[in-house]
Amino acid sequence: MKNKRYAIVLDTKKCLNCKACTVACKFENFVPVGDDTYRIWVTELPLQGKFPHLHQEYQTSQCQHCENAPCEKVCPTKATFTTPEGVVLVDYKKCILCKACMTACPYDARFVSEHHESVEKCTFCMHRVSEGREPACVETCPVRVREFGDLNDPNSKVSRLLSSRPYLQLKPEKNTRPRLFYVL
Amino acid sequence: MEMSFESLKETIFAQSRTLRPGMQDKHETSAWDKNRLDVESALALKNIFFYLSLIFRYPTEQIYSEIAGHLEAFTDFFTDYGGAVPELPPIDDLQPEYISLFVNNQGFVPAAPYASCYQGDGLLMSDNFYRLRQIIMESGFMLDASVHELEDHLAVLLEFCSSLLNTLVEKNNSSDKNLMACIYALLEISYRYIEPLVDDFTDKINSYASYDFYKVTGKALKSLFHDADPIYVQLLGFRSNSTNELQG
Amino acid sequence: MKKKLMSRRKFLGLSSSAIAGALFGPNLNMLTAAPTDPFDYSILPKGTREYIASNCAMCVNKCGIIGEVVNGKLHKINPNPRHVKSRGMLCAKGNAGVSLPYSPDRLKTPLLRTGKRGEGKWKEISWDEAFKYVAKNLADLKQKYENRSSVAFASTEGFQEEFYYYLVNSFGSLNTVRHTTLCLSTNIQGWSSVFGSFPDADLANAEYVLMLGSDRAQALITPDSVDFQRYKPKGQKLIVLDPRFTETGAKADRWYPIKPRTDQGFVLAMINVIISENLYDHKFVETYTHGFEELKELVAEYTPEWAEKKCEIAADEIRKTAREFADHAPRSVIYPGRRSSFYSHEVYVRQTFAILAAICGCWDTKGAVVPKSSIKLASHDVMFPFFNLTRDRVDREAVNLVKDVVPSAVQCPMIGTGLPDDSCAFLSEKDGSWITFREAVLQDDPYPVRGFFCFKQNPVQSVPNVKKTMKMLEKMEFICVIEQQMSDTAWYADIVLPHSTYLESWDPAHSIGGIWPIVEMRQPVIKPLFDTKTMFEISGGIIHEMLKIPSLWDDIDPVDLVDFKKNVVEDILDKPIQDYIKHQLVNHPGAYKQLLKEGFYTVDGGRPTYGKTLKPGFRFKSKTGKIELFNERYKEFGLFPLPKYCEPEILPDPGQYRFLVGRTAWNTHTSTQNNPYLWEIQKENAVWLNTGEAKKKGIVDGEYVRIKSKIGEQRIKAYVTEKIRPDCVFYVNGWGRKSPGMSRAYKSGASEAEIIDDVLDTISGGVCMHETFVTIKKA
Amino acid sequence: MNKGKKILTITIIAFIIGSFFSVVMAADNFTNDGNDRKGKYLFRKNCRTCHDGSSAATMSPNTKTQAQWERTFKKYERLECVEEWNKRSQGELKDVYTYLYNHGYDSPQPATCK
Repeated sequence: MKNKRYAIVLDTKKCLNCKACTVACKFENFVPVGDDTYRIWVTELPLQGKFPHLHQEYQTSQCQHCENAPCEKVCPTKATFTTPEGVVLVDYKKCILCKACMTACPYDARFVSEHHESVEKCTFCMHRVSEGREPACVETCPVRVREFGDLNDPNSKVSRLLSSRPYLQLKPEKNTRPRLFYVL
Repeated sequence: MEMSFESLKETIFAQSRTLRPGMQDKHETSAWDKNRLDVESALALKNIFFYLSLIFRYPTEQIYSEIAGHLEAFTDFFTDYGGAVPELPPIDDLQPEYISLFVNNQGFVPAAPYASCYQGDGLLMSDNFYRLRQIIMESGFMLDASVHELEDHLAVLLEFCSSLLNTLVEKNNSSDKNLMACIYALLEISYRYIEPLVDDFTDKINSYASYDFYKVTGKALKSLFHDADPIYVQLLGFRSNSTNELQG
Repeated sequence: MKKKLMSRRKFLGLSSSAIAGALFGPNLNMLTAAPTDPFDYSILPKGTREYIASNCAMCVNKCGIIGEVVNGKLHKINPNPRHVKSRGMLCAKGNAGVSLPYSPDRLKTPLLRTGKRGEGKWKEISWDEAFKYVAKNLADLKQKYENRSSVAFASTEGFQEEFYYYLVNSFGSLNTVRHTTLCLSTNIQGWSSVFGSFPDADLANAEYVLMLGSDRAQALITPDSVDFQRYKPKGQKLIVLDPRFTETGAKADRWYPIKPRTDQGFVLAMINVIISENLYDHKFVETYTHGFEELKELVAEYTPEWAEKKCEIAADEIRKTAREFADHAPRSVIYPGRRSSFYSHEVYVRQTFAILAAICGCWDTKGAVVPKSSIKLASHDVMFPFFNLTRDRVDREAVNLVKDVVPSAVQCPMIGTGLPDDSCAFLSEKDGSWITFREAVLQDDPYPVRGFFCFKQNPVQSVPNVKKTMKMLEKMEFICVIEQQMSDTAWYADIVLPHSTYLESWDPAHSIGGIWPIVEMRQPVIKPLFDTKTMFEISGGIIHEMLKIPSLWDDIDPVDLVDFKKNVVEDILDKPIQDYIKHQLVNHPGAYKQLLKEGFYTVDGGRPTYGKTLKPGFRFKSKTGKIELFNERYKEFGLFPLPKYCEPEILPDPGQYRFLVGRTAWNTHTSTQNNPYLWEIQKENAVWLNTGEAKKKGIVDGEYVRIKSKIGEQRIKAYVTEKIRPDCVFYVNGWGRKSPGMSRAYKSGASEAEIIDDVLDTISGGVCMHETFVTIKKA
Repeated sequence: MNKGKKILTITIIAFIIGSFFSVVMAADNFTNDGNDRKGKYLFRKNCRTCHDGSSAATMSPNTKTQAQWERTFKKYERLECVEEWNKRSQGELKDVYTYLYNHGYDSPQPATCK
């Protein structure tokens, strides 16, 4: 059997800016309250146009689970590693809080966690996924901005979305090859 | 091999945040020589803990009269640690004062008397709560059914410490194997539950209190726990790496 | 250093304190010896993880939740993926519900006021003392005023509210006042005037959605907030009319920044186009409606060109919208929404919406506006005694009150006497009307009201014109508040009774009507943390104490008292609440088990049923039994029977802005601002001000401004934006709190109750929150 | 002047006239100005005991339209349960009528009798 290749596909055009995902993530993953502690976030992109012809979008973002992960490369203790499914994780016990990874990350997706006494970030909720449950942010979203699944399975929702719709990835110039895909 | 006080503390802080597996058996009884217990001091501290426990409970008439009746006996303690002898306001003033500081104020509670609120996200029953419950139960105690409180309420913690000291004294002459467990519990409660609370807690009392009573008693509580190392070293007769403290 | 430590530790030597200890009194221990056999390990973590189904109560939606309880502590609230109403979603508030039971700020024990009102001096009392105290005060008020309605009972919707009414009915007051007139009473009245009921919108199947006055992306309503985006790929078109460019507007195919208070004009012009271009559903109009000719005549003058002048939306756009709406019919929705406490002619606005749906046949069919269905539960058919000393509601008995206190409500020149000026024409008996109720109490007209109960409502913050609410509270001789937290209102109470959170209590089964009707119930997800009770237990406790006071039962038939004790007290309140729930479900075998497992129950897989009102022989709840485009009852009451356009009655002075209020998806009214996880998202509110206007006034984004109405003044941060029309300003509700204790919301931002004028819709009794004008200047 | 109020006045006059005749006309004309609350109590106490679906059809104010209630009360002598009706005074019947009429199916406040 083939390896799984996990990914998240986002249809941010649907996003209501309701922030359900960010709160769900905090409780699920013991992310403390605080403006600097978050694994995922929702940004109001700049308002376009002049009254009354306006346009606005909201963009959810997080760790991009890069196939070519800069954070992993700079980690002196190999605390950051990639699973066979392509999920970039941190071994909290190995982290020495040097923050090199935080500097290296082009997506500002890492923070220092008091709870784990480590630098941490999105894990794709692997503890849930291993039990057959969806990541907390995927599950709680009213409009299902995110879909999570296996790129190696042509019938998975993520594969079908990517084969049927154009998409872009964040900061392609960094050559990070993210596992997050934003469909248009 | 006898453990130093510092390494004992380290062991306690290295404990997992969650439940401890069958704690009694794991403790090395050789870590401490029970003959070194300063019984008189232990009794004194036991009483101070209990008295402070009474102070940080809601002052019902019964509690109030206990507080009032024994205040004089603790003059030295409060003078040394609180900087003054607390002036006890009339019960009709103390009750609202207690509620407005520790139970409910307009929409919030200024100085929540729960250890959990000083850890993690500031909410009740945070990570270490169940560990506390286990420590209490394994020490042979539980909350009385009539008490609608959480185990990490400061008053409960202080009473528990008082009871642990009592056990140490009472069983000192027996060959009870659990004495070391008692010491572990005492130190863990002191250092992992009460001590992290005292600074914030007293700061908040100071900004919201209308009377001096809880300011002074709060300061005494804070100073006492800041002074915990030498007190425990002396009282329990530990070997300490810090000679300065040993002579205390 | 060494010396100091030595001296400070002198207590360790033989000291007086060592002796003192022996003298501590008996029975002082909070801890007791844990029994060794049998040892109750249930309070210790089981080392397991449990998933317990229930329903959310962070707002009114009651979405399906599954509490994830790890080692006895609620770790997370997950959405219930199978829930037919919430469609497996849970919003930020629902997720943040985890912190509700664990908030150190929550009420923990009954508190009795000892100082002056609002001074903040309390003492703890036991529940027994509390019940006695409440019962005695009820008896005293009843004796003193010889009128049971001298005690008023405020509440808001929720599963436990039905037990509050056990208390109300056992005492016999008719003065109940609910949240409805602060929220959607105009909406219910307007739609019902046409269809006889207040419907839902089938946004999951609609092809064309016209949304006016609703921000469904932020003011979340399930399933609507889910459906209007999740099902959009099917080709649904969304047209949003709002003076603000909201998150909903950002999702729209077209957003029209309509001039506030002119929505009716836009829709009237649509009706004009649809009738004049013969685009309406002839068969539907003929079969089901009454008064089409009169309507046709009325709308003849309301051309798109006419409306353009009112709404400031181009006539062509109105025409286009009308044609599209008719083109997609019956899968076109003019969205009823929820809160409609906007303008004094709001009932007519909503009547107009309903008429548009009616003439296009967009009713009770897939993708249209559909009447609510509901699953019938067995009710406890209990008899309460008939009390002789009960007078009619104050807001009904009071005469000419409305004219005296809210004169602006009647100055609607185009309608003439289209709005009543003596009282509310269609006051809902149970809901009452907050504004008239408060006026009547303030004026002692027609009789004094001196007792006030408040269950989970916060009128100090939620009813416009807070000064009057405070005066009303001052008049009270007794105030009892039943709450989870020390709300602004609780702070002024004489006694505060702590209510358990929704995660700790059993709540009765509740039938929730809608296109996808369900039954819900709550079971405890975790054990209660403190000495709190539910309304079921509180009502039972108070009623038991009431029964000990003979004077409370001297104006009834003694036989009734015997029946009451047996049927209400013994058979219901003294029994476990589970018995009550099982009785509710007696006609639905398996429902109780299903509710324990899933938190909700449906019949027929929860599939919608369309068309039951279109079957031959169905009679609409109207005078004629038909869908009334021309309302016969309004005619009978002297109201205008057709939705004649109502010009703004009060116009802003130069330099004034119309004030608008609304919500975000991160807070529920006034109840959640102190939640750390929600506070983190929004730390204060800000007033939206159009960029051009801000420039004129030299106000820059982020600076503090003063916003002033004739009622009051607030200080608030400016949000300078293109997203709002130049003639109005806006901020979200729930901020600028009176409580220093709402530590996070206190003096952060501005309160709307401090500046909104108390204007009344006199048909439904609803408040009108968008009839206030304000000025803004740099702070 | 408000039209609603004018109508109210007319109703009151109508009622005064009505009550003159009521002595003679007995049960023929009920008006809806009795005690609504008392009516609910009497209805639930006396009528609902049978009309709860057990021995007679379930009945609530919203079971009938206002016109139907009017007719029912006009011709209650023909009903099976007329004996029960006769046990009640005219005043009590008026209270019940007021309650049922005011909350009829097509009334402004249709109600079940819960």
